[in-house]
Amino acid sequence: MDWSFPPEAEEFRNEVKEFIAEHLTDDVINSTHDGTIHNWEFHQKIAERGWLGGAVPSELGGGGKSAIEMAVMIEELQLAGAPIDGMGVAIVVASVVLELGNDHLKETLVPKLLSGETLVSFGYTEPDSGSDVAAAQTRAVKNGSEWIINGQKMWTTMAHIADYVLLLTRTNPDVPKHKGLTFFIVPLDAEGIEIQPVHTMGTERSNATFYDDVRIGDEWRIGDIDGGWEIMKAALKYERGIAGGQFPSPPLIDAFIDYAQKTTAPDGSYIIENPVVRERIVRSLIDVEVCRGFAYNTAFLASEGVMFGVEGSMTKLFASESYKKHSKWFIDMAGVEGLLYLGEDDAPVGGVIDEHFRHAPVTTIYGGTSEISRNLIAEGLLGLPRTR
Amino acid sequence: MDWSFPPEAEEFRNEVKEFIAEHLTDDVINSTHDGTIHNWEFHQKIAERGWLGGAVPSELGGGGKSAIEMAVMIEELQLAGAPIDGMGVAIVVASVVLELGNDHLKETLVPKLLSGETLVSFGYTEPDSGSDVAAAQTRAVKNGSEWIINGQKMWTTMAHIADYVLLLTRTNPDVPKHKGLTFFIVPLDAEGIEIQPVHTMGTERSNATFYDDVRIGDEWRIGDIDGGWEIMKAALKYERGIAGGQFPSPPLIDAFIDYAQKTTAPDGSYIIENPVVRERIVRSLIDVEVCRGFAYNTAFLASEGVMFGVEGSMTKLFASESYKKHSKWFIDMAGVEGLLYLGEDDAPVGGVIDEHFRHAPVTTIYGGTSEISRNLIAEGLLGLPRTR
Amino acid sequence: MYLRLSPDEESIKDIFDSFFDTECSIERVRSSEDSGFDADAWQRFVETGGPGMCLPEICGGGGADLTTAAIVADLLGRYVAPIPFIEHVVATRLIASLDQNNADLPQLATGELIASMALQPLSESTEIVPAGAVANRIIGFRGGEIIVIENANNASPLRNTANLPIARHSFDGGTVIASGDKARYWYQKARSEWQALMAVALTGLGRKAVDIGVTYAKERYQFGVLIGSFQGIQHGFASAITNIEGSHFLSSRAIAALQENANRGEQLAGMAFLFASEAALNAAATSLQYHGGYGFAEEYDVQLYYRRAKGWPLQLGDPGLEYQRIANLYLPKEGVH
Amino acid sequence: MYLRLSPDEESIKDIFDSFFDTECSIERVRSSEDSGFDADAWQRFVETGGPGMCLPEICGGGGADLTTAAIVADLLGRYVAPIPFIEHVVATRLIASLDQNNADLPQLATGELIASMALQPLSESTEIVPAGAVANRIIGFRGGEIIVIENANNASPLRNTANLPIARHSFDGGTVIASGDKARYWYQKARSEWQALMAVALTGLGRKAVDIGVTYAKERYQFGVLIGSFQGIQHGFASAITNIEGSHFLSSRAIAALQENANRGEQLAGMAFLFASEAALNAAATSLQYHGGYGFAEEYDVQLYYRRAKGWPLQLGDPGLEYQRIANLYLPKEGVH
Repeated sequence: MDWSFPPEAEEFRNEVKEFIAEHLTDDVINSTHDGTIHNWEFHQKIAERGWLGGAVPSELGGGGKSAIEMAVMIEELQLAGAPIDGMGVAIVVASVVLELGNDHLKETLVPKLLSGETLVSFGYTEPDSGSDVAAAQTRAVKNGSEWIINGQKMWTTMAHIADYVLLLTRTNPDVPKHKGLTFFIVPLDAEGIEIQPVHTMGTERSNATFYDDVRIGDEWRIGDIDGGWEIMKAALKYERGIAGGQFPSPPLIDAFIDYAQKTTAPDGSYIIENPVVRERIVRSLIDVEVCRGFAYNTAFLASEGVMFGVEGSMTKLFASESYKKHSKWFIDMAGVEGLLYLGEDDAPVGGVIDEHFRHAPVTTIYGGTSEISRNLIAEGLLGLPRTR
Repeated sequence: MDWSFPPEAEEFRNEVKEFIAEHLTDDVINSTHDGTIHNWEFHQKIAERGWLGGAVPSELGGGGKSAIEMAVMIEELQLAGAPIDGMGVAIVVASVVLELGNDHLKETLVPKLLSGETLVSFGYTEPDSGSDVAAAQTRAVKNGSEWIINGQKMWTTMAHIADYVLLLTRTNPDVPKHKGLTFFIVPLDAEGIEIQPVHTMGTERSNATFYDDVRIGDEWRIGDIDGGWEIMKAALKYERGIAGGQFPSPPLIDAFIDYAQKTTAPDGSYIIENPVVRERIVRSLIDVEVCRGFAYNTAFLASEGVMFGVEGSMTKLFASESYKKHSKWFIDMAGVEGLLYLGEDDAPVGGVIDEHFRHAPVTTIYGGTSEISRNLIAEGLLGLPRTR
Repeated sequence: MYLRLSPDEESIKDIFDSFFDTECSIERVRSSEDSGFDADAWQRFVETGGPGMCLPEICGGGGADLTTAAIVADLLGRYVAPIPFIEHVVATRLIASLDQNNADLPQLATGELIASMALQPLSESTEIVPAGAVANRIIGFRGGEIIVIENANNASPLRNTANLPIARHSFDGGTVIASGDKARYWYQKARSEWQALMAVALTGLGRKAVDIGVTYAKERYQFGVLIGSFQGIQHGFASAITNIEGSHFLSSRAIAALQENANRGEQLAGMAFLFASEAALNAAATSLQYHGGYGFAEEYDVQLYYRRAKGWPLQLGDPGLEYQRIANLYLPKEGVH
Repeated sequence: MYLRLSPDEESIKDIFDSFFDTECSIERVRSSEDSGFDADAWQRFVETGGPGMCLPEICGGGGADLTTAAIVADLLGRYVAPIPFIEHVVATRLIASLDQNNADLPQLATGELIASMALQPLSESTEIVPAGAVANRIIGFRGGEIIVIENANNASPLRNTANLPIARHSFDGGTVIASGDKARYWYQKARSEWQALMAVALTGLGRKAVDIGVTYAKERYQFGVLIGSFQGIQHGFASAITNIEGSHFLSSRAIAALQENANRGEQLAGMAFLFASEAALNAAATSLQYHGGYGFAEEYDVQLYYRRAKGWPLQLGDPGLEYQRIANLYLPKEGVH
């Protein structure tokens, strides 16, 4: 086995680090605290470097960046705590459109997505279908050359700043649930769409989107009628190479170490000197190294063109569950000051610790709950009999 | 709420402590290391005090000891690490016979059980029915005035020193599984019985017992034909008040504290001075206090004549799972010497720590696995829908 | 030994259950999220006699004991009520124990004045105090002395994870009301009372968090079945409620031990506090997880419980230090040379 | 970057898989339970060239690197093989690194002599040594010097949890073979190699333990269904195998870092060792639990894995001290005054 990165990936890592040092300013980081986990300026700087287009597979006309380089980029951006959700969505949607979209979508959407001018929001989940995404009820009915869409989506995060939504609809209710789905890319300024904020316990703002007799032309359909599950699989395929979530903990660990070095406990000793604290920091650092192994492995598989699935579930499960554990450890060890909101009371990094504690629980839920991941691992890797 | 014990229970606690100081000698403790978790001499001393008969409910002609006194006795015996499995079996079987047995069984069995002269082994489990005990396949067929028994039991612990086995048999294979069961108390010297040792990873020796055309008279039947499940329920009912298992950890914790006070780590400091070690000892002590709360609650419920079920499952789940965790913590913190068998290399209590590490895993299995306990709690206490 | 509420205690519980149901409904909790304190609810609580209930009658109180306070604390947890009942009870009991003639006691007994205390001996020049943003009298312990700050109304609240009315206070210029062994004894006792009542409240909070999750799991369908029928989810809830039950018994024993001035009161209070802190967070986090995305949405109640399950106990500081303190009560500090 | 075995490595793996399958079958493991050492298997291993495989050719070795040793260590774990491969490899590599002309090296390279090492710097007068009951040469580190005991055959084995051939040795009268920074460097490197190879072995052990449990869960019926269809059991196995996969990647990275003499080799080896220790025990304990009572029976294999999952790594001593050592490699020891 060879764990070394190819030289061009190492060079690229340096380039990304320099990019981060230059563009990931405090202002960018702070802008993400308002609840919108996207920063247009930073996003467009990434686009300007050609990294969005670079991430699109070369056989689709993008390219220039290997799967391993992409992994390096996403690792560095996560270690620095950069907002990258918009980046992931742009790359996934551009790739899916280039593979399976019509010319209208290719022309209208792809250039603007890859230049960082426009954003798409994912519209999969509904109030009654969370983990069971294929149970979507939002209806699309053909009416002449038009489609009429009625329904509701939940967790259409970034919809309030995006221009489009990648919408999963039901076009045939009379067949098994996976077989009656169709995807559209719907302009969010279409008549009949309403976007309502969904505020969360974490810092994120998400959205519920409502579709009331929304009329769009057939050119906005992507993939075959009733062939939506193919699009879903393609989107998941492209997400595999680019999805973040492997390194949620390092910004928290770094912040805590800084805090623990500067802050004394009630007995006057520095927090960093406490052996119990030190063991927990090491345990957290070990978990991060484990995440690194998982992340490099999926990058390697992607670079080999392997369609991996359960490996992604394991990565996601381990990274999010360990992060949730860390977020509890660190807020405890920070003491009462760990509770403070960002900017309160000069607590050096108190607000960051609180923010992670409130954010962490969602990471074991979105993008596939830990329970779903464990099901997939039990069935897919261990071959245990299906229970549901 | 009133957590204080009645004065007679406190007095009885002192009596039990004095009894333990006098009779629970090193020889008795050491005799249990050979794999037989019973000591006849100690068992008979308990019987001589009248505590076996005392534990039988007064409405059955036993009595004198309240449920709370019984709980006090069992707590103290466990804290001291005394062998009490035989005691529990004697009390349960005597109670069941007195409630539901015929005169033959009452006369033959009960006096000798309560005087500590004889022992009964539980014969419920079979190779193919562990958690699913009602699936027993051992057949009993009526042949004139006799019964002919064929089959096999697993985990007939103590059968090699007992005189009888409380045997669960199938008398009707054509009805739902709970409805075709019948119980017998079978003399272990009956022809056709073979007892084979089952050695375990822990120190315990158990047995597999084989029944090959064993013929016994109908006077050995207890309860109705096909009414075995009622006997099972009665046995579980009497076990509730008397079953141990709430305090597996204290002998281990005491041994470890003693060891940690006398032993230095490679850096020369005493193990007891290490803050990480100290936190874990406190966590273990807290778990023991939690077990105490559970145990006192079930004693209180028993004293009120409440038929509790799920409370027992919670007690058992918490006590055994926390004990398993402690056994891992303490062997780690004892270092390489924690691995040593009893008596090896003058390690002060090394062998005890190893023994607990090897014993602990079975406690989350026997008497209802943790998984079965969680099912019962989810369904019985939380009212969640049945899954199996 | 009697491990249920007595008929009298049941009545008290019913009264306060009605009180919280009306004055600290989840809508009222939400409407107090900014300040962490519902002044109207406190005013109504004053009218019930709640604030002074557990003060001696000679001080204008109701003469009830800590067991009665625990009944209220359990409900406080269930309702995640935004009133500083626990801090007020322990701080006023401390003042009453030291000086039955304290001039503030009549107003503290009625609840016109609110009291609280710093939960760690003071080392820094300032300290973050629970209920520090709403308390009029704040007790601290420094250098062997118990100090009271008498005009404590000037501190600005610090926004935080659990929407608690905490604030940072300086203790300069406070009045010394006790010193020496007496001060040490009574400060520790008050702190233990806070821990034991907090353990009870966290247990109530955790039990309600499980209730919320179980109710959701009995209503929510995915893959064509109730999610509550998935064994993975059942086992998570079963472990959570087992710990909550254990926490219930342990915190109840701690209250009883403090009430009886038993030797083990301080130990059991600390142990109950630490165990309840973990059990409550585990219960709330488990329940939140099984809500899926909705658990994270402000609109759903379980997140209120998750945040408080951590915020309430963390007012005492790093629990790791509390484990060490308990260790020092139990264990030899050195090896046997 | 290539995260599979190369064709050459696959061949090596196949060869040793056959070797272990024949010479360290589970029956052979069981028949060596008393001594923890199968002398016949070692003799056959000698015939394969295994003992000296990873020594420099100039010392009579095979010239292979640590990556190759890791392939064998993984299988050693899977088969819980009763031969002291890991100890022998790291101790002989240490001797070869310090003194290519060491008189013992030819016999160490063939495996006629067996070497091992004490895993903590010597402080007491005697030390329990892994493979100490079967090793002919034992290395220790004391007061800045590396010592070799040359006639180590006299120590009696200590019976233990994992049936390991451990024994207590005195290091008096040993020969000093290095001192100063050089000694410190090479001792630490050997210790890190032991940790990394042990991490690999524990990962192999844990993976096999899960295999055993999953196979059982696919055969065992209770309540009319396969127990492997219970979601509670599925989730336990899924978590266990996820940690084993993580351990696999981390231990493999540690081996690579040591192989390349990368700065982070010592850190990664320590981290991989600690993580693998927990992952392997969790895997074995999970698998044992889902066997029900049979897991506890000597007759079933999973208990062999459970005991070794704890015993193998514990030869290094309390892992808590290792966490502190790693902390000291990463973290400042004091606050910023």
